[in-house]
Amino acid sequence: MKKRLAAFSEWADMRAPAVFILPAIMVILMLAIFPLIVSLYLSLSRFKFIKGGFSLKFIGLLNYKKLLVGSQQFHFLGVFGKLTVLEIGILILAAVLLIVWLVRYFRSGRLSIIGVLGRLILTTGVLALTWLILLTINQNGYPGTLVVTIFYVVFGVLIQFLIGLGLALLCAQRIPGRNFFRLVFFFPLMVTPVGIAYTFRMLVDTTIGPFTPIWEFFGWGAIPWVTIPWAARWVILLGDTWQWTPFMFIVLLAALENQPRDQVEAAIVDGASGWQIFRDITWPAIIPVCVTLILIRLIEAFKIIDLPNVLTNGGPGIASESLTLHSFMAWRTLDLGGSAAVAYMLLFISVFFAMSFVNFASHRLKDA
Amino acid sequence: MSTKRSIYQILFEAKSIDDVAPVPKTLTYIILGFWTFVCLFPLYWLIVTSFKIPIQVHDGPMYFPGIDFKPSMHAWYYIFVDLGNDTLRPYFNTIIVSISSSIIAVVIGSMAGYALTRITYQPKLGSVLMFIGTLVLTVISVVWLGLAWPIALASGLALYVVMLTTVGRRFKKSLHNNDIAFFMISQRILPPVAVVIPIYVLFQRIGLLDTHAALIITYTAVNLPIVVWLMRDFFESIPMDLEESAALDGASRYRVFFTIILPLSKPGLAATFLLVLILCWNEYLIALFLSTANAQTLPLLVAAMNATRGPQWWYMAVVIIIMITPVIAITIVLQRFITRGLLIGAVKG
Amino acid sequence: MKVQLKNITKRFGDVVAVNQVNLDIKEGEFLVLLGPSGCGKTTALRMIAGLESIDEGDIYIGDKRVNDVLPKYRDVAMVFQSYALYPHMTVAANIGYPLKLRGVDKTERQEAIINTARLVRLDELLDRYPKQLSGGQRQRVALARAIVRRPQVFLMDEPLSNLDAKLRGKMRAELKHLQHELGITTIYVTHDQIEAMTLAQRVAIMSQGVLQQINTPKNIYNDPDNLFVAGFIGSPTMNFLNGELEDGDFVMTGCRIKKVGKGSRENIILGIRPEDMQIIANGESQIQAMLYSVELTGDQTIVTAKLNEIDLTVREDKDYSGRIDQMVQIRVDQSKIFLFDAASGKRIRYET
Amino acid sequence: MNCFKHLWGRPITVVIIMSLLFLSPLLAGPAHAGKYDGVTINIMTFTGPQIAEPLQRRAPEFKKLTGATVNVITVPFSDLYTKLLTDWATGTNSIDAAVFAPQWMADYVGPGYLEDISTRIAKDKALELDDIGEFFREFSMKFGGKTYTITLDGDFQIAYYRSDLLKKAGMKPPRTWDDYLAIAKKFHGQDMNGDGKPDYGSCISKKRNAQAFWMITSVWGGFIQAKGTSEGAFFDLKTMKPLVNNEAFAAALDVYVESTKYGPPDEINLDVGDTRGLFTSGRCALSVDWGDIGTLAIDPKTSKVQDKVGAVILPGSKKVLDRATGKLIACNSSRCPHAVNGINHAPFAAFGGWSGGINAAAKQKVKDAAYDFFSYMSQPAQSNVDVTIGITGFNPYRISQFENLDVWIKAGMSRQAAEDYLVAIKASLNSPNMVLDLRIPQNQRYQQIVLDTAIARLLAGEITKAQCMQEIENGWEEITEELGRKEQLKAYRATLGR
Repeated sequence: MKKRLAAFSEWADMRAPAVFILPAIMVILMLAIFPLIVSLYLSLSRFKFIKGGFSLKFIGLLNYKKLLVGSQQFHFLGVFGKLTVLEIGILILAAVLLIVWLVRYFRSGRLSIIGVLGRLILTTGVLALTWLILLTINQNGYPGTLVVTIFYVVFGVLIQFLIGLGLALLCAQRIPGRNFFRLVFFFPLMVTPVGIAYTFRMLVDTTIGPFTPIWEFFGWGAIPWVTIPWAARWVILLGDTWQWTPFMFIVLLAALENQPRDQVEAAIVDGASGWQIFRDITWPAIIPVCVTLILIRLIEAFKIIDLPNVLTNGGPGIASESLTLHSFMAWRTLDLGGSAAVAYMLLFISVFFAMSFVNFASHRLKDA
Repeated sequence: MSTKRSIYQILFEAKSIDDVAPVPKTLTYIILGFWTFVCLFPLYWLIVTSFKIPIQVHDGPMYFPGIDFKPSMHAWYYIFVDLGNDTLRPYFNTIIVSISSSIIAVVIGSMAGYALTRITYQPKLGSVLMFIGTLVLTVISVVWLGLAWPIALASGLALYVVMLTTVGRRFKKSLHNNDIAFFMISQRILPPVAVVIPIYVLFQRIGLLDTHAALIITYTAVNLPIVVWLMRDFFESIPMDLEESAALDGASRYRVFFTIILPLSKPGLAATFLLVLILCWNEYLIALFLSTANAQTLPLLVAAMNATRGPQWWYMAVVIIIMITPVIAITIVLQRFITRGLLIGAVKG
Repeated sequence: MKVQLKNITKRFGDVVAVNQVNLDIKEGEFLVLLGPSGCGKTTALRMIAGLESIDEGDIYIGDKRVNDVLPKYRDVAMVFQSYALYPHMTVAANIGYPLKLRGVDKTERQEAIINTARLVRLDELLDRYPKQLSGGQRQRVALARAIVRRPQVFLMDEPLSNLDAKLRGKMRAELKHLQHELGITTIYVTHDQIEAMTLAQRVAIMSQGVLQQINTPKNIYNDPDNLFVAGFIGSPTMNFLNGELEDGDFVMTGCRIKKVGKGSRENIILGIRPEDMQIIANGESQIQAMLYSVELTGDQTIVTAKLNEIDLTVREDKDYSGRIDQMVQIRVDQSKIFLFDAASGKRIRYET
Repeated sequence: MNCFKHLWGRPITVVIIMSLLFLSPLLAGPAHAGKYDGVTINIMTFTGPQIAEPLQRRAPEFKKLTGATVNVITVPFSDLYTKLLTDWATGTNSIDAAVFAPQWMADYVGPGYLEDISTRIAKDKALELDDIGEFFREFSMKFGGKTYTITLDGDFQIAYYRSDLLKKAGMKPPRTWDDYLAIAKKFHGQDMNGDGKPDYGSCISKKRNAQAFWMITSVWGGFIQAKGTSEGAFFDLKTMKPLVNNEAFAAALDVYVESTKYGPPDEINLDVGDTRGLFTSGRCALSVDWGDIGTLAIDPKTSKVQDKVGAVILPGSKKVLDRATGKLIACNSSRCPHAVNGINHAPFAAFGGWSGGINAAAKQKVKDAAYDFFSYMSQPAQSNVDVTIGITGFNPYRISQFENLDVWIKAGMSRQAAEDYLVAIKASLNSPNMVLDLRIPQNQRYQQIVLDTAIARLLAGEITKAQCMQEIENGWEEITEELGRKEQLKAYRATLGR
């Protein structure tokens, strides 16, 4: 018996590599890969309830076609305006810059298939997006959920990062009470996003919100922010920033505090000012953390839904609707195919952004 | 080198290294104070709102209970007494679901993370692709051809095993640990709406809808990538010698992992656990899909306070307050862990 | 530039890291702050650099009181134990950084970098990054970065402690030469007495935040002020015997050494260096002890003998041979004996 | 399937036992000998207090009477429709009955999820079916001629006004939409609640993805439907062409857009909860809403305008759509047979009132119990109390409820207010020209996506009136084509009793 047990334990030990990793792989396969494949199929079909169940009719790329060129184009891509001279100029400038960047890469001689392919995709993607953004945010155009989502992601992440960094730098000073600030600044992350959305809905309301009297005191009156597309988008960003700045803050603060103290002191003795220390010593030291941090936030930011859903329901019109919300609304009316198609487009876009960012950042990192 | 300081220096330069100069100090406190206000005001407003009766909310803002309005406990009474069990049940659900799924995710995730740092895997690219192909085929045969799913699954598995033992041997190109890690992490990119419908169908088929189990499993899957990501780097920072000496003493890999590695990574585990706990605690969309009544969690209760009459601000405020209180309490206790654990993941990730 | 510390004190909470230390460092002097780890020497150095504030007392660099002067106005350069190189800058950029901060223009800077690099023999490595360098090379970069701007004072915090023994010896020589060449006041912190003895013009020994003695290496060795200094300096360490003084003779059980002092006194510690004792075959000996071990280190033999459970270390020449567990006679060179008060640890001196 | 049951049997048992243990305090109660001892009915509705509150309150009473345990499960309003559909369509069937909007019947009845209760209702004396308003009896509860639901709540929209203000100004309550706009314009910017700050002329909930698409339908009803409920207000009855690209619809849009000028600055982000709050706190002169404001206005906890609220049937129009030409023409006796003083009113049964329906796949005993519970809820003894309580969200739908003033006075209304309120309801409820909500399959997509989005974009100024109408027409046509024009037309006609 004992021998058998020993044999078994030896056998088990041999299998350890599989045992360690299989649970994770299985869970992910079952709840990520499998659903993903089903969703792909869903996005290629039309969903319908029939007697006693439902039916899926394969319709090919029709759902995507609808988004890109069909009746949902205004919703997904937006309404196209006419490019002004200035905007054409910007577009050409962007194209030239990208081409220069490409040419430089080709000249560098470090070519690889993936590198070339990746850069070509990046270039086309960036150009297409620039063109789309210019086309839809100009006077006659109107941005769709794609552009709005990109706006949330880019500006949200940027603003949250900058505020987070600023606060972290301030809190890294030797000042009394910094532990208090650290704790308080962490609070917003604790609140459920739905709760945040409703809380902000209450706060920014022009009739019941606490700030209206203050605006009125200054003579600005109640600002009907919700009727102004850009105001609505910024208000949503405000909520997003409130929630996610703490995350940036806490990680950046940890990074700052973890930075080798010697290097900073060496710079101090050498006569560097606070700003010089930050620019020359601290910033290069925390770049890797920043890259990872921004990447994490980038990925999460694309999923923004609760805020636009609750704050404005995507309004005015479709001005503040995000891609996830777009997909969610389609789902709610049981347009499952359409919903899955939007979700898949979102997946492509976030992968594209994440990859481009990683490419771009790793380039920078290697240089350093 | 003059000891006499100019006005500029007096205002903007600290006297000594431990000091902060008056102007930057004032500015720092103004900014930090402002952000404290920004962080706390919404919470304050929630608390104030929870003591208002409807008319006091709709009648324009009132700021100070007892001063510009008479506080009322009606919302608290409604949530705790009138709703009673309908509040407590989601509360218990949330506790059960988030704690168990966090624990499972941390255990499974750290096992995988550990394996990825210490064991070299070289799955053949071909067999992986083949597996996905078989999976696609299986799904198609179920969804499209209407094959019963146990049959499809079994035959798919059989087909894969057969193919692996025959064609599988020829594959050359293999994947590495980093590929596997990246694969796991990339799952985080998936927008929940893209996968939640199939997951719903999946749990419906195995009869787990509206159970804690469904939510626990799903949250585990959603949060695994984060755990793998954070813990992998934590394990990397543990010196190899410890494990090697234990292995020489005759400990199995399991024993090494559970008795040496895990105890050593306590701060990382704590931080990861907390982060995952917070994410589970606050998750809305998946809970919405997978739970009906029994397994309903707190975020749903928050959303539920938006009735056809519009948001019941006062009730909502109460629910949000009782929802964040325990999390904030835990955070206050373990905040230092969070900072450290997060950092190690982020710095090396 | 001379540096003066007047009664400086530094507290970290309840712990007094530096306690009423007075130091007078002359222009161009190479002063070593020596002490075991945690004795406050690094804190004292950081206070001179301005990296720690001063709780009490004053520090003067030149004639200026610098208590309230920020590091950047003190014109000191510091070499850290970890070197504190900037990992994202090349060697050249690292060396040139202090100049860049001072707004030195590019060509001038370049010239200074090259000159300094040549001085520390780094001119081949200017384009490398710190992580591509060996320990000794990194150390030289740190040195070069300190040298490049010709500060008034050098501050060095155990700069050699991360190097292996051989390299340390080499770098020691280079450092000493360099300092001599540049003639810049240097304060050097170390816990290694050999470094201290070889480098310093004067050594200041600290223990538990208190300055124990400051003098030339030779005087410190030959004329320690107290028990701590006596025990800390010298390798193998000084032998200590607890006993009392009876009419000028040192007495303890199993041992009597005549005419070491004057008068009678209890609680005395007698100190004698290993090289000032000798094992003799016959003749007059003061101590009888049991031979415990014999270690040949090459050019000498370290002999340990036991006297009432006290280890006595004697340095013999390399030809010494003796049997373990054998009783030996030890003769003490009476003129090299130090007497200390056991309670205060103070040296008991007699006018001769 | 069997093999999987075997496989999963054990964990499921464990889970069930665990959850039973967990729920045991909820389930335990004193035992009664009753018809339905041991029967548990899972009824789903949206989270209260509205609608759910009376169900929860009456459940113990019902248990005492019959022994059946009623388990009220609530989900957020916006998810109720999909939740029910997915539960029933995927065969989960964890929900035995539901209180939902009869509008969704089209999607529930078609695949056969809902139990036909025609025979039960015919035998049910206690329900006093004849007392229920004709519209509900004949249209709301029925689909394709068969009865599927029991109405628990009377939903149609009426217009509210501040009676004190109008009396002071010597104005009459609005009869046409032009009157409505005129009154709104007059009072907009005046202080109406005595706090010294300007208030608003008209508060209509116009938030997107909420309930705004019912509001616009309320406006256009009077312009488009004139010949009685069965004429329909959404599609042409022959071709299934949307009735949205014509002069009448344009006129309705004009009213809707102009009313925004006299509303709160963020009106397009206000849900009905917000507009109700504003109205009952005295900050609006006019509002269009369901019956809720009437009961809310008498509740001192929510209201500052007790006894200052009047209600009228939805304003109408003197000109209506000529379906042949798409032009607006003046009312005459043939085009507007139900007009009052030349004004065509078409009250809109938006939503249709919360109704109880039963899952066809539930166990027989459970179905019986569920039917009895809904019947119990709807019987006058219970209903007459519930409709007067603001928090229930139940609005009157029985003839006896607006004829018996005492109920309302007892509930706290003044006689005058009760009369005003009930007159409006009576007029609407008795109107043969009630507009029936859209009930064809996937009506959610027609209304919540296409209509709602287009109206929201119009209000936001993203598109012009013409573009808006075109967008609705195209969107509706696309869905109709996708689902099959013939099927949709058939379904549409069926809902209108044709």
